Amino acid sequence: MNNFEPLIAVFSCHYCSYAAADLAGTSRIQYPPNIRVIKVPCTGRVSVNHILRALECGADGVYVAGCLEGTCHFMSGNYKAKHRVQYVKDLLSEINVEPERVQVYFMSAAEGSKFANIAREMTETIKELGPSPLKQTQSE
Amino acid sequence: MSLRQALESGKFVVTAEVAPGKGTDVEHILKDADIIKDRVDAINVTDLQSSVMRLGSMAFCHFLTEMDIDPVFQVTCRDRNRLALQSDLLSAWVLGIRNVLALTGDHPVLGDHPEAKPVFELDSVSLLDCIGKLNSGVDMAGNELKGSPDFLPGAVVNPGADNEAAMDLQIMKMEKKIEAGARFFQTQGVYDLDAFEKFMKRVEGLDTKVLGGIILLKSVGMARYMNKNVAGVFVPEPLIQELKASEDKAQASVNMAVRLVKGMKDLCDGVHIMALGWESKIPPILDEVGL
Amino acid sequence: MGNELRTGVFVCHCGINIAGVLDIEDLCEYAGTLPTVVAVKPNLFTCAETGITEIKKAIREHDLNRVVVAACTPRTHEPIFRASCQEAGIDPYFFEMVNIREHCSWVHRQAGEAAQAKARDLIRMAVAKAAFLESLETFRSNVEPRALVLGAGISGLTSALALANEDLEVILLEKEAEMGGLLRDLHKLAPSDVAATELIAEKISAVKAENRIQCFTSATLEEVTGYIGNYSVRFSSGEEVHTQKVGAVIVATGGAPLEPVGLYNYDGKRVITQSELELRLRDGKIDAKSVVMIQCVGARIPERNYCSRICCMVAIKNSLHIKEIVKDAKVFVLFRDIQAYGVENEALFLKAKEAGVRFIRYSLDNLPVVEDGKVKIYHHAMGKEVPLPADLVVLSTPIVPHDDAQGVAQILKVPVNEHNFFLEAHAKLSPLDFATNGIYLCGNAHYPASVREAIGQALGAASRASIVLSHDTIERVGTVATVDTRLCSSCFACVKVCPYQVPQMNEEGKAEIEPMQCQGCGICVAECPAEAIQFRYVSDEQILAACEALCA
Amino acid sequence: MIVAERKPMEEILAMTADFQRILVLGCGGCTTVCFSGGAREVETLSTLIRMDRKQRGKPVGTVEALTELQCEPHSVTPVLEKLKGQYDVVLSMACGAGVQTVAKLFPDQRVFPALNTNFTGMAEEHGVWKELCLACGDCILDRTGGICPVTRCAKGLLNGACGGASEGKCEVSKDLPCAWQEIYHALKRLNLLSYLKERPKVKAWPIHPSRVVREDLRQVAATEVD
Repeated sequence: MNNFEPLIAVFSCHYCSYAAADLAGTSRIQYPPNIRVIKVPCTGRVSVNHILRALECGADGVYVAGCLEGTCHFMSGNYKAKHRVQYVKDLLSEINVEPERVQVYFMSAAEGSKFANIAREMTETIKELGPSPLKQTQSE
Repeated sequence: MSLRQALESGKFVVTAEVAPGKGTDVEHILKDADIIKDRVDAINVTDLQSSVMRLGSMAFCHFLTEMDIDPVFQVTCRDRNRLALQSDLLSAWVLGIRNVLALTGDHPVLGDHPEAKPVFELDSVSLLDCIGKLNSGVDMAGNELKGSPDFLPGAVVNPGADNEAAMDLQIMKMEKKIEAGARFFQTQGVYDLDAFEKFMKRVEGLDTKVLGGIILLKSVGMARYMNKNVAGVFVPEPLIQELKASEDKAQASVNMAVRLVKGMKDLCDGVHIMALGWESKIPPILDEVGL
Repeated sequence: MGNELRTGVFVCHCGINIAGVLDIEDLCEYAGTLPTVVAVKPNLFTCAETGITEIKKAIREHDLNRVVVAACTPRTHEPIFRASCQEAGIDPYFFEMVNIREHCSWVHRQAGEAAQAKARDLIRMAVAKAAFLESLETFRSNVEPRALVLGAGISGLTSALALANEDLEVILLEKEAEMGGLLRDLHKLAPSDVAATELIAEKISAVKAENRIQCFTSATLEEVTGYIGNYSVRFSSGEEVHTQKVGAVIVATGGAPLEPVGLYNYDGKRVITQSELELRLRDGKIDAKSVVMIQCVGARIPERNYCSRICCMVAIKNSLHIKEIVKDAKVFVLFRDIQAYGVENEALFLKAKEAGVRFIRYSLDNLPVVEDGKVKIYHHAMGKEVPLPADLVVLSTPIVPHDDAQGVAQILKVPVNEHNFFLEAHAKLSPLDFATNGIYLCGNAHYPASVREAIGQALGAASRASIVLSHDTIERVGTVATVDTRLCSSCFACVKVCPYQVPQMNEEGKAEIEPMQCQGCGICVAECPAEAIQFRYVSDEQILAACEALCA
Repeated sequence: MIVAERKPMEEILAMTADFQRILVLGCGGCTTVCFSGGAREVETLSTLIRMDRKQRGKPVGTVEALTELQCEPHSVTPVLEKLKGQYDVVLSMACGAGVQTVAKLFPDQRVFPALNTNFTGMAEEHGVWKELCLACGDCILDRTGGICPVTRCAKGLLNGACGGASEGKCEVSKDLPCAWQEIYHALKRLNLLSYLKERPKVKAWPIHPSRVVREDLRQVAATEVD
């Protein structure tokens, strides 16, 4: 388990968190290589089924990274994302998958270091949880 | 003198109320009834009050008739459809019960079997209609009865409704109940005589008798509980303080009741005293007001 | 060949930016093993002339119909590659970019094989997604070269004139019987000392002389339908009702100072507002020997928690005017904080202090008390209450939106904030735009503004509007949501969740999204319970394909 | 519309535990509109079932399909016929009527309900549905200001308020307005308070299951016409 390197899918909005990830890059801020970003125009585009499918297809964790509250380029997309993520957490609890595997974060385009910190934080969280229960039985 | 005769005589009528318990033990409640037997015109027996499953009203009313007490059979619409209600009414009559108080009843969710199916096929008004039909010798379906009752139907009204809409609705419904045959009303517990006077002004001229409800206030906690949880009952703060300051709570409660009965003598046709186990306090109250 | 997918993958070294960390040869080899991939090429710099040429060449040689470039961020380079695809004859939207620089080589420099694995994963996800890319339609519509300006105060007049100067027609609506707004009742403007009435009279006559501007007074906006370039507007002016077509709308409806009813014994005689003081100053009717001004009256309190921003400068300016008229007058300004931003305002503040205007701070828990002939105030420095003589008390009240602001907002379908000020699309990115394209805002309608700020915003809003109005047609690439009406269950969810109120039910009772209005956020797409709304730019299939390709 | 909500996953998973191929069958009618059984919910539920079975080491196949109206036989039959042989059990995301329609049309097929059907109501706001109609078969809304006491009064009273309301709220819950006070206000606004004095007939309860028949619409056999 110590060698477990989680695979984490990130739904990132074009205007804020994807830009923050770019800024982390240009600033050469190092963070764990466990995340895989899927770009969306707005986190409001991310549906419950997208998150579930990422988990079903092997992600140990998923997070949605949108604009800071009150600054969504599309006004309310990040709030939608927040509520949908909460809904997914509830669904996961119902099938005994740790709801902590799914998170939502908010950041501005100027927060490259925050993007890196969140990638670190999420990687740690999922490392502590261990591999997705959907994978564990497969490998048995 | 029966309740009917008492009401017709024009005297100031006094009724009381007892509640059967959960189980078959009836002794101590019959004792309570015995204490007030000679001081009241009739005693109501509640019908699973607060929707808590208990011994039924009809059986207990029957015991009272055997003690020469005129019982008021309380009937709610909560848990019987029209078949059961009519049948129970006929049964009550043959057991010697002559007075019926028609109520809608509390919702089962308030009681100790909250998942019970609420019936409410009839409501207080249509139940009064139904009693009228039975009195006239037919059932609700229009079939003739072989032998029919002659109940004295009564109803309740809540003079403490907390807003204009609720008050208007209470009074409109009271009028409907009179139309449907209610001959007397017992009210929810009253503590504020001014408010009660206003209520009586509004129902002035209605062809019925009103017995003001008096609930003996046993403690400050009970007052606060009723203010918070019992619709239409409001114990004004000065009364609560009076009770709080008194050393002999029971005596203070009696004093309050005496004031209320005295006040009601000028406002309505009688009182309905709900002693909640303090039946022994009823005679001193009546002594004090000379009833 | 038919519909067979033929994907070309181009992996960029970006000099040593990528190649210094990642093994490009390995990535190319890996990309070659992926389904649909028929051509793979490494480039030293894909975005350089040589790289672009190689992409175009490969498209032709291998008959590619999908192009994936693994390089830097699409936020800067995507347009270049899309254009290259188009030049080589394939749809520019059949292009997908993988960010292995900002998101990989630059941030995982010590990660070794893990970084390499991530780059492989990202390329695999992009190739999978590319299979579902779709061609996008471009929508076009004509533009009515005419603007609607709401409000003929300083902001609206300025906007209208600026647009007319661009040779654009303007319809200017004023709800009052006369144009001019708040400036009609002001004295002199700081720091220029220009008389407000002169300034506004000049603007009004210029507008009246301008035949490209049609002015309507006593006007009420009744209905606005349509979208950027094509709004249909219905309004009344007096008894007449007009319908006009416009291409853009500028909201310059302004605000008004709060009337301090019930505050500090306000009576309009001995206790007046700054606006009432301005009138007296203008008419020279000031003889008070001792004046106390109270700031933040009805502002920065729980129920109106904003700072009106301009009142401090108004008080400072007016205290100097009083000093000019009544030489030995004592002026006290009771304040909570002073808002005197900018070089000139700061200078004026110092000038007032030098002129002997006394500034005394008060706090919310120790409010000044206005009594007959005096104001009592707790003086923090002295630690006690002091009485100030007051022949005249002047209350500085905040600018508040007009009562009808919300009504106008509803007609235009634009948002207002908690205080009913109009809300811009983005405080920094689009401060003069509404979220709805083609509608702009300026002046007090947005937030209390000085005359100078209002003019600046008005010119800016006019400039924003003229960008739209100076084109004959307006184009919109199809990065928009579309409804498959066969699937629509008429549940109204899209109508309810769209932040721009774009989806509408059509006459058949099915949802319809006007492409010229859709902003392309995808919120309705992810909400629609019937999955009847498609978003071809970022379709469910694309996102799910990327998810499914997370693991090899 | 008919409002339903998904059953707890535990119940659905237990029902379907012994099956290897599940047809998750949505409905394009009411349950799409109330967000419990449309295409999106079908996908969500299918994914959740697959995820659960995967982590239990008992993978399952799901087939996702949608009937336009599951309470209409003509809408159901072709969908199920087309998918014949691809599933062992039907997990219906329609209301109880839809589930029973499938069960009646395919009597040899196991059909399970994925939803609990709650009531007939309206979308009070996006994401909130409210019960409004009990389908009693004897509508009196014309006399009650458009507010149904049979449904919205906890006791279904027809003759006005009981004495149990406090501060305008029903005795059963502080979140529930007293329907009769609402009726009072509605009638007052319409200047029709006199309606409250009427004494409606005691409701005649229909025999369940009830039927509605329009003879003019029925397909009459040609021989009968002759």
